[in-house]
Amino acid sequence: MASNKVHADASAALAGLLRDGMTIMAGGFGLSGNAERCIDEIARSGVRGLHIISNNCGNQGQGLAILLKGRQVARVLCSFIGGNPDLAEQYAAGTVAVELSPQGTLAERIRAGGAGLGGFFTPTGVGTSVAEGKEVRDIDGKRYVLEKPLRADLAIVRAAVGDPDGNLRFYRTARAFNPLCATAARVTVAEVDHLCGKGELDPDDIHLPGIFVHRIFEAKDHKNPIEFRTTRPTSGTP
Amino acid sequence: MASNKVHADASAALAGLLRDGMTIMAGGFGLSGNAERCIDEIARSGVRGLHIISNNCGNQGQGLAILLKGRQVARVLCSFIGGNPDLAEQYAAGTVAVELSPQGTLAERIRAGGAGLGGFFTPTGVGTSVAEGKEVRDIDGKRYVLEKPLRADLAIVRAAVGDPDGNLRFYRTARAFNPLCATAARVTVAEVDHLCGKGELDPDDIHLPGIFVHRIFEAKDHKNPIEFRTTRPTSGTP
Amino acid sequence: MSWSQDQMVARAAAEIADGMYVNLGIGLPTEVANRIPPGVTVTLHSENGLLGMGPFPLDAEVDPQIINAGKQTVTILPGGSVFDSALSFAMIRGGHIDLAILGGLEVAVSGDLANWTVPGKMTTGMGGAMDLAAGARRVIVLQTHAAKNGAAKLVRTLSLPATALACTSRVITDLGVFDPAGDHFKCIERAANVTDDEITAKTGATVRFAPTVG
Amino acid sequence: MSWSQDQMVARAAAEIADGMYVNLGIGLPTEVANRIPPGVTVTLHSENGLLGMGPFPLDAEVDPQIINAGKQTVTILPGGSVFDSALSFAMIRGGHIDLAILGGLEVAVSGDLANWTVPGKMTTGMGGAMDLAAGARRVIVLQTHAAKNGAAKLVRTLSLPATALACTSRVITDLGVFDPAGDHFKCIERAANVTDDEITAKTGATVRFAPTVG
Repeated sequence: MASNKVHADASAALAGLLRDGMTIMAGGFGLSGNAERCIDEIARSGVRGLHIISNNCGNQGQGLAILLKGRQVARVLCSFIGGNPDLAEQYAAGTVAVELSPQGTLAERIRAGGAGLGGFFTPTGVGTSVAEGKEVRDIDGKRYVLEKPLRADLAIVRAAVGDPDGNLRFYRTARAFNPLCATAARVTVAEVDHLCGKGELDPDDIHLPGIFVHRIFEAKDHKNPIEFRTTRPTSGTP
Repeated sequence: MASNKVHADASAALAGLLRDGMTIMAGGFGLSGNAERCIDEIARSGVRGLHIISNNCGNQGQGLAILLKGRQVARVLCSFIGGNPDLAEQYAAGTVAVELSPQGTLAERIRAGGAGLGGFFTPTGVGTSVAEGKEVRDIDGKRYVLEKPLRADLAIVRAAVGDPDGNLRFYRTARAFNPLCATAARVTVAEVDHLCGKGELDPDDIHLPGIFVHRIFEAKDHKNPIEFRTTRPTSGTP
Repeated sequence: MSWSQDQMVARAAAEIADGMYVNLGIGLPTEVANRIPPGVTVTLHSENGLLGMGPFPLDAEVDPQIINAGKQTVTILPGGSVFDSALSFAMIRGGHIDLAILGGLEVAVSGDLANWTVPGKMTTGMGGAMDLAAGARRVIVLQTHAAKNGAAKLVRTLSLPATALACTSRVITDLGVFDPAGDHFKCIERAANVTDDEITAKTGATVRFAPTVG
Repeated sequence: MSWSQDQMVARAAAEIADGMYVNLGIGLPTEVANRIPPGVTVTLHSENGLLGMGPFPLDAEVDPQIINAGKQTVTILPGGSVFDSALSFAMIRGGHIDLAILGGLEVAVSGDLANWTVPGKMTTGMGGAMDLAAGARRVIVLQTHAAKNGAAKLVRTLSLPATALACTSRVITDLGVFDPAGDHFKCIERAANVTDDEITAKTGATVRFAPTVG
């Protein structure tokens, strides 16, 4: 399989890829499933004017919000900005542009970008501000809005397990947007909790085939911050 | 989870679902990954005038070709009809209508049907007979043809392992169209080599969530016919 | 006397039939999970990519990588599955989710729903709200009948930005149960001791009372 | 002397660079897998949903559920993966397949390709041919230079139904290597002892010979 995908760390994996004004997709959902080391490395690099495509642009000062804190972000395309004081502040001040997309439309637009489609008609957003300026069409008696594909210069994704061919497995709800973002960028860098040996993953057990992953590195001891730690009492029902 | 999905056999699982003129999606690829017992049961039922949506409509007299032999099929939507003398004969005689769709477009149309999309723009087929009568549009300098979603009254799919909630795992290239077809029908019946207990499948190991599967049954000893048995000599490279 | 929040939640839970796949919106609808009637098996969907969502974890079970769409830590029940966001919203838009119970700011007689933003206030974004409202097979809105300042939340036409059009099948409020019926709301159930007059006064559109309502 | 099929196949294999993801069409292109240059690692894609396709199995290894797009039994190499048809064609249309080597019936100077059907003959259907031709990042066609009856297969405009337009980067025939160049073919390589005159005579369009071709 394709050789030399494996890198030592985020710095090596992102070498030569970062530049001002680039578009970066990030696969996390809230503070879960984030490529934490990649985010740290982008922060360290000091690149500015970034266009971020991600369901959230971090939260509570963590995740992608680190790049907001560093004033590295010019524009965000996301579905949700609640719980993100850095984004709220810079959005209100007009220093960061925000485009909101319904979550399912965002997922589908990223998928379409990775799948080589020119766009799709979705019922989501018809009759709302989301449809403004877009084509709305009646198809078989139901109204749909035309949405366009999204692509990025770079995708940073996080997985639980990867192999030297770039095949990935995700863990629980940290999957979310990660496998989608991986398909839609010129270069995809995967940060994995565990890098296993070639061929150790059964072909049926691979969530995302390595063709979509160009560089991969292992990063242990992820922070995995919890946004809302909710529990139930030890005994009894919830 | 949703209860009572498990049935004893194909006859029980398909009870009340079959009628003349209905549209059936079948998830196999060639003679691989076919819901063999479901096909036998549809043959036994004698329903006629069926519209079949499947990448192939059987081959070499087997798989869905059983329904062709029984003159139960009125119309086929597929990507490939080579190696299928039953279909060739009835197509030439004008007793079966055939609509050809590029394989990737067929897959995407089924996915779109299951995903509630109204259609999508694909580069495949632009400038060919496939685009005749369809909208062709220039999007960001590239030409795309608008393709419509597909839905069916019934999908018959085959999986390696299933559980009582309808969660499925496929085996090797028998996956193909099976998980897609399962999403795009009013009722989906899954035929599995092995029915495991509730909760035995890890949430990360499920290829198709049970929400798409309405009825399920275990069928052992599938024929799994081979269309072209190709081998290499015992020693040496291919 | 109008229904308490708990009574509203219980009334919403009564809409759930055995075997349904259900998505519960953030806020009050989340509480519906705790009032599922005995004998009813429901599979909860969370749009970040989870079917078979269970209750909050025990303290020792907390896993930062098992969360719901509200980013709260949750559990996965036996038979549950996880998947990517594209498939999750395919479930929603494709009509595979039998029922979504969502919070509301305004519902119109047409079934139009507003629940995602208020002009002049900082928005949080729509998240999955528009997909759920437009896509679920049946949408029930759980909200107070009127705003704290007395403004009607069941209205003739929306004053707030729409989440989706003609999507709401039923509204459950502290005063009763109301179905958008095109040019009016049909009251199909009233909280005990709530009068027709009170409902009419607090509704921003015509209300018709089903003969059996009492 | 024109190239043998094996020489054509070897010449096509030389187009493959280390690390590429490649789809090989049914027929002669399939043979390219056996002529990958030493030291070059290639991942073969089969559009029915397989990456890392290996050689035909040993007799004892045959598995009816491991097949290629031509429905032949194959094997899966370490590091390979399987997936559904939608993702498989997402790889193709999305430009993730670096190279497709396909059979051809006609190629035009524009790069238009015909390889799926002949009017008047029973069609087999296009299968994945249109997706591969339209979607792969680079398409190389491997075909004889002329038909058995002498009819040109490198032409000014297609006489047969198109598979995809302007998709072909290069044609490898028994006479040499030819790049569609808009209004002519550019001959960038000639089989040993094949003359410019022979090529010109057997080509249905203008051929220009690169200065270094010899």
